[in-house]
Parts: sequence; structure tokens; C-alpha cells
Amino acid sequence: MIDKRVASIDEALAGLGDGMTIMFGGFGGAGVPINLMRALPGTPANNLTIISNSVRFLEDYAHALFEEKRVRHAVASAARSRGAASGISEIQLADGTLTLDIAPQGSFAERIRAGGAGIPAFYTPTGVDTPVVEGKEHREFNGRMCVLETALTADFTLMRADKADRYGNLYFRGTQGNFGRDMAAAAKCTVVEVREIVDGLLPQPEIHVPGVFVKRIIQLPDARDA
Amino acid sequence: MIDKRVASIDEALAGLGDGMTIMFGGFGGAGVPINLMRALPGTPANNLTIISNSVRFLEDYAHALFEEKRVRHAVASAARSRGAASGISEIQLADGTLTLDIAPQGSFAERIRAGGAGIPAFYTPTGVDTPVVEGKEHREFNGRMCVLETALTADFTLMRADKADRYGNLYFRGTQGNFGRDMAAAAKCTVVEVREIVDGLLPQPEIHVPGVFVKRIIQLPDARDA
Amino acid sequence: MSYKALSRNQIAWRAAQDLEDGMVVNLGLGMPVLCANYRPEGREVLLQSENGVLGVGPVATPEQEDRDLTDAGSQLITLIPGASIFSSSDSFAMIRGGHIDVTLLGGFEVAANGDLANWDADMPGKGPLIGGAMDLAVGAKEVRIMMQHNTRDGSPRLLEKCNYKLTAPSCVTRVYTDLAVVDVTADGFVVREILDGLSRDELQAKTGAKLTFAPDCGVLKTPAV
Amino acid sequence: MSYKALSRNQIAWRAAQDLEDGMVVNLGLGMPVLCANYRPEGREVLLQSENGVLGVGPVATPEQEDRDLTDAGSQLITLIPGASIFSSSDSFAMIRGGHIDVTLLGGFEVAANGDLANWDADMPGKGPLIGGAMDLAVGAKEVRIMMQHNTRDGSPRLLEKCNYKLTAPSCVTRVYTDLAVVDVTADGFVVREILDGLSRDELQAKTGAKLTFAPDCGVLKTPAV
Repeated sequence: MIDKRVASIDEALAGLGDGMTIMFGGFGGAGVPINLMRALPGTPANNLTIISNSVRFLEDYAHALFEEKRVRHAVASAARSRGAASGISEIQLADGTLTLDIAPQGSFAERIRAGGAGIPAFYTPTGVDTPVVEGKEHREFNGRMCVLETALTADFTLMRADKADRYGNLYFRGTQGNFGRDMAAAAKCTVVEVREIVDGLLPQPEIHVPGVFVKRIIQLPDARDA
Repeated sequence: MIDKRVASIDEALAGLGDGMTIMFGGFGGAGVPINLMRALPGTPANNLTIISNSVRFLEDYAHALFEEKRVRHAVASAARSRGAASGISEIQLADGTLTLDIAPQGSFAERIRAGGAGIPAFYTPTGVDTPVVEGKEHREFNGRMCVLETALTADFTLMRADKADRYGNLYFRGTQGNFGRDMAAAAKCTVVEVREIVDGLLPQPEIHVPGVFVKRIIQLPDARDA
Repeated sequence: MSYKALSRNQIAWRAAQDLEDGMVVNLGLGMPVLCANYRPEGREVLLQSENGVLGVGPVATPEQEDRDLTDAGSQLITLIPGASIFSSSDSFAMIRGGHIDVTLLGGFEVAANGDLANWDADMPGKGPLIGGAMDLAVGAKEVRIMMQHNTRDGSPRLLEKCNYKLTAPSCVTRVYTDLAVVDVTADGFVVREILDGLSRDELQAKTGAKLTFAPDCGVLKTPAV
Repeated sequence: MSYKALSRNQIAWRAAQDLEDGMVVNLGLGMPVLCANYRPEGREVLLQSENGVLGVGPVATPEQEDRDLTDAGSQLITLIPGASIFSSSDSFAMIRGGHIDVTLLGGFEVAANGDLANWDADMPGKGPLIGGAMDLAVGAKEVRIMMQHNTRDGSPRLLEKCNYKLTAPSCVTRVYTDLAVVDVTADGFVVREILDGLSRDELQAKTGAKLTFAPDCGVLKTPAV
């Protein structure tokens, strides 16, 4: 019997260890795995690479990871902390504690999709003539200059959805899906916190992510209510 | 007011002309635009490139295009006619009337997605060490040899869905979506035959293809019933 | 003569008038999102948001608020009938693939060849933020910029060459400022509309590149918005 | 001694016994799809079809038939509870991306290094048909082949080197034939099970590459199916 339900956050994050790469779903507050992020500093995970559209989410919900210098590299389309003063990740970027692979958001999303889809690299016109693709291989297609972008994969993906079933099938409310839909396929171990694990199995029209991409699901209340 | 409804097949296929490239959705009988295919020989279209997972569909529903030697090039993952004897497309492949770009089905599908997504080319491990990628650029990523595949785009896409609304939003039944979902975005003029054009607009959970990818919709009965 | 520069809402009103019936439009953060409020009556303009929405409706009222339904600016939104939702990769496939008719974006600088700089203002101590701007600038059929004509210290933002890091080269087709509507053409900046009471020489003096004035150059409207 | 080679259904039964609880499996056309009928009770094996289905159920009865719901072999199918449907590109993303545990495919030839040839039998006058075989052979975590041990004219199909055009190199892990179950290992073909009544020498004589016999080499079962 296929049963991807886990009962505790410890079980959900089991195996998360040194030197790993973790992807984080979520955008604009929707689909952000706040409960799992908050639990990260309590794991032995160190020397981490984080892949998150915005580094700020990690500052918001797993600040101790930065304080304890456990994040060494970030891949993101935004690495700006809240407010006018420097945030901890900005300070660490400046002093070299943290390194950054900054990408246009579309290239960021496509690199994740490629990672889950077995596509090691692709060309895109985005970023050409800007400093963010300096050093990347350039090549012209149909008269348009493009750059080579490589796939992103991870050891873990942490994300939030609205509903799941024991197969790991996921249903999103509203715009919860965003990056998580592709991140689910790009990691070896995808862990999803959900509002509700349904009895039985989700009906076909409600399945936004097939369970094959998901390893563990855990029912946890909306951390924004706390 | 956005209104992509057209009333006649002539209107649906208007502009289809010489030297054009046409994509055809459909697999296993589901999502095949049989009505539109049958109307193709009646258009002035000549010197065509067809992009269809199987060339056979065109033989079945637009045989006259081959008889009149109006198809010069095909991109497909299958170019085998029905039965043990040679079909007309097989004869034309053999005598050079028709040329063929044969691709593994996954590369075929991904090339179409890339075409709609503004990705001019990508690398894939599929096909390496087989004759179908001979002459294509090879390159190793992470120790695995891959080949460069280029995007496919078209002047027209013809496909079938179950329901549409005036915005061009599409709803598929069962497995109708298959290649059409990506082909809709890869053509300049996507024409969709549907069982029903709904009053009003489709509800969000039923929209499988956003209308932005669709140019014309036409309500036509299921040609398999004829 | 004296003049009163347009407010942010007036710039947004002006930019919104150019959105045609049936267009698919992506509105950037800041001034551009204000355009949603000024779409001319009777036109169906579909708003795309790069977090995965086509058919963004008005910002949610307190009763409508749903924290799981946001736009790319993290505003809580509503959907119009016929709206669809999809993943980030599909959203950028839509953007990069050339399916967005117009994107309206904020800008730091625009060059006479259409180069755009709008993502990195070299803020000391602050990290970079690209977001969707580069993909929108590269992928949308038309890129229109909304910005103040000058910086706070009076420096021009319309330039021969951008000083800030580029977002994308040769992409901008039109700029809406608080003083004028300026097209980017093969011959450089062409003024289409200028504020009443502002002389052509004064506008040129506030601009860092040569301006040409269209033969039918009109008066920039100042609606009460 | 004499022996009776396995029927197609018996080969399918044997291959199905190796499908473990929780596996995601893609079954190729021909013999492989027969495996769906012999999945051991109590195991949840999810069947993927490359036209965009995860959770293929039994072939539709006449009352259930829906022409818009098919598998990659154009059979009218049903869905199991928990099944999902997606596009062709998403389906092959699933396949190429390594998310399929096992694919069972038909074969023309398998080489001792795991090379597979199963797509182009050089039929005169007939066009090529690749379909999903190459992506499945490259992408699935395990590629298992079901085929007759020999061609109709008695030639071997397990070879040192394939004669037909390859589908993919070094991909096959196990072969189920009407005579034996043979693993492809770093040391070449290793026989795991052999038909009762068939001697090792006879099997070797019917094979085009050296066979090793596993220390625990067992008897190939002949269920009444």
C-alpha cells in the first residue's frame, strides 16, 4: 500500500543533512512551507544550498540558519531583505559567508522544471546584455542571442499545498502552486505540508501534482494563523 | 470584447496558405481535429510542413493532401502507415516526395513545448547512440551524453477539445489534451474544434489551456460519430 | 508659463488609455499596477501576473481576502470570470514565448535605443532583486515604461545610454512620464504628447538625449484622478 | 527431457510478479500491457501511460468505454481512484526525469552490455515508428524487456551486440523470455530462472552471447494463466 503520510515534523525532515540542497516553494505568502522552514534550524542540516525565489522567506522563517552560518549558497531571483537596512543574508552576501546565483525569475523557474524533467540545460534569450549572465555561454538561434542555463535539482523540496492524499497527490488553492509544482519533481525527497490529508484519494480533476513526485506529506495548520 | 468564436470551417482555416507549417493535436483518437483535417485539402494550402505525433492521422483524414503531393516535410515520432503494405506517406518517403524529421516522442513533445515557451533549444539524453540523432550536436552534462534539440513552432495548430469559451479557454475530457496543450502555445494561429462553446466563461478549475494561446474556436460535432 | 507635473495616478491613467480591447497585459510593481484602476470602459483587457494568473481582477475587499490568492506584488486579489491559474514555469513560458501583448513596467533609466534599466539601482548594503522584469522585457511584444521624467535631484532618466545595469537591450517602445509621452523609434526618442505649459526646450533640457517632436505632438491630458 | 515454452500470458505473469508494492510502472505495447492483468494481489502498482495518465485502470468494458480516455496503445481504458491526467510534455518530463520505477518493454534484441533494440526492424516499405520507447529506455530507473527467446527462424535475440538500430545503450536490467529470466549485469547475462526440462546447454545454444548461471538459479514457473 502506498502511504506517504508522516505524523511528525521530525519524520518529515528525516535525512536532511550536511551539504544538502533544499528547494522552497511559495510566492507572495501562498504555498510557503512555513512550518517546515521553522523546523529547519532544529535539524542537523548544515553547509546548505538553498533554492528559493526569494532569499527573504528563509530570513523570515529560518533566521537562525543564517545566524549560525549554515547556509553557504543561494539560488534565487531576489536576494533583498526587508526594509532599508541590510538584512542578515545581505550582510553575509557582502562578507562572502554566503554566495549567490541570481537568475531572472523565468530562468529560475525553467531551470527547476528542467531539473525535474531530465533536461540538463537549455538556451534562453532572457538576461542577454545584462551582468547576470556574464560568463555564461552565449549562442545565437534564429538571429537572437541566447544564453545557456543549466538545470537545478535538490535533495529536498519543502512546499505547502491545500490538500493531499496518501498517494502524495496534491491540490492547490488559488496561487499556491507557483514554484512548488515544478520543485516537487526536481528533488529526491519532496516533503509537502498540507491543510488537509483527505480520506481516500483525490478526484482526478483536483490533482495538480501527481503523487509520483512527492515522498512525504504532513498535515499541519496554516502557520500564518499563529 | 474578446470573442474567438468562428461560425464556419472556412473562417476557421482562413489564411492557411502556401509553404506553411501546421501542428496537429491528438493521440489514440482523443483530441484529433478530424473535422478540420478533413477540410484541409479544400484550402489552398500547399507545400506544407506537418507536425504530428503520427503521420498516419493525416493519411486517415486528409489523404488527398498526399495524393496531390501537397505535404513536403513531416515532423513526427511515428511515420508508419496502417497495415503491412506501404501507405501513401511511406511511398512518398521512399521516393523523396516527402522528407521526415523523426524524433523520439518525448523529444517531439518537448520541442513543441519549447517552441511555445520561447526556449530555442535544449539538451536531452534521449536518442544518444541511435541513428535518429546522427548529425545532431552532442555534449556531456554531469557525465551523461546528450544531444541538442531545437524548438518547433508553426503557423497553425489544429486541435480538438471538449469545451471552450469566447476567451478561447479550453477544457479537455479524459486524455484529449496530450500534444495539443503544448501545440496551442507553439503556433501563431491556433484553431480548436470543440464539442461545445459554453455560454459565459469557463470556471477557473476547468481551464486546461488559457485562452491567450488560442485564436479561433469552432463548435463542431464529434467526427467519430459520422 | 507654468505647469504641474502629472501625479502617479495621472501617469497610470494615461498609460491605461493605450490598452486596447482584447490585450493581454502584465503590470509591474509600483505605478504600473495602478493602471488596473483606469482601464477604459468597454474594453476587455486581461491582466497576467507572473506568479501564475491570467485574468487578475480588482484587489480583494476585506470580505474577499484570500491569503492563497495573490499577484506578483503579493497583493490579495480577486479573479475575473474566465481567469486561469498555472505554475511559475508555465507563466514564464507564456511571457518568454511572446504571448503577452504589453508589459507596463517601472523604470530607472531608458536609453534612446530602447535599452531598459529597472532592476538594480546599486543600493548600498542591499541585495539584488531581478524578479520577472528581465523575462517580461525580453518576452512581451511591447514594453512600455512608466516613470518620473527626472530623478529627485533633477537628473534625466531618458538618456543616450543607461548608467545602471541593463534589464534588457533595445526593448522599450514607449515611455510615460509625469511630463510627456515619448516613443522609442529607430531615430531615437520622439515626443508624442507634452504637458501643457511646458515648452519643448524645457522638456529637452530635462532629458539626457535628443528629443524629436512628432508632427502631431499633442497635449498630455491631466484628468482629475 | 522435453519442455514447453511459456505463452505470452505466462511471460507477462512472470514479469508482473516482480512489480513491487508502490512502484510506478510504464507498460509498453504488446506483451507488456498484459502484465496489468497479473499484478499480485495486495500490491499497489501505479501504471503510467505516456499519453498523459498516471493510474491507468483496467481496459474499459463496453459500458465504460469513453473514446476520449485512452492509453498509449489507443486502448479505451478506465482510471483507478487517485489517477491523474497531464500533457504529453509533462508525461515525458515524468519519464525522462527519472520518476518511473520500471518500464516493461517489448524487444527485438538485447545485448550483453544492456543495449536495447526494439524500434526499427527494417521492415521493407514501412516507415519508422519510435514512439516513447527511447525516452522510456533512457529515463526509467529500470528497463525490463519481455520477448521470445528466439526469432521465428530460431535466431537468438540475446546477443553480444545488437544488429538492429539501437533504442538506447546499456539500459536493460532484466529480460523475461519464454525460456528464462536473464539479468544483465556488469559481467554480462546471468540466468536467474530457467524453464524446467530445458538444459543449461540447450539455453546457451539458443542464446547469442555467453550465459552465466546464478548460484541460486531457479525454475521458471508455468502458471495456468
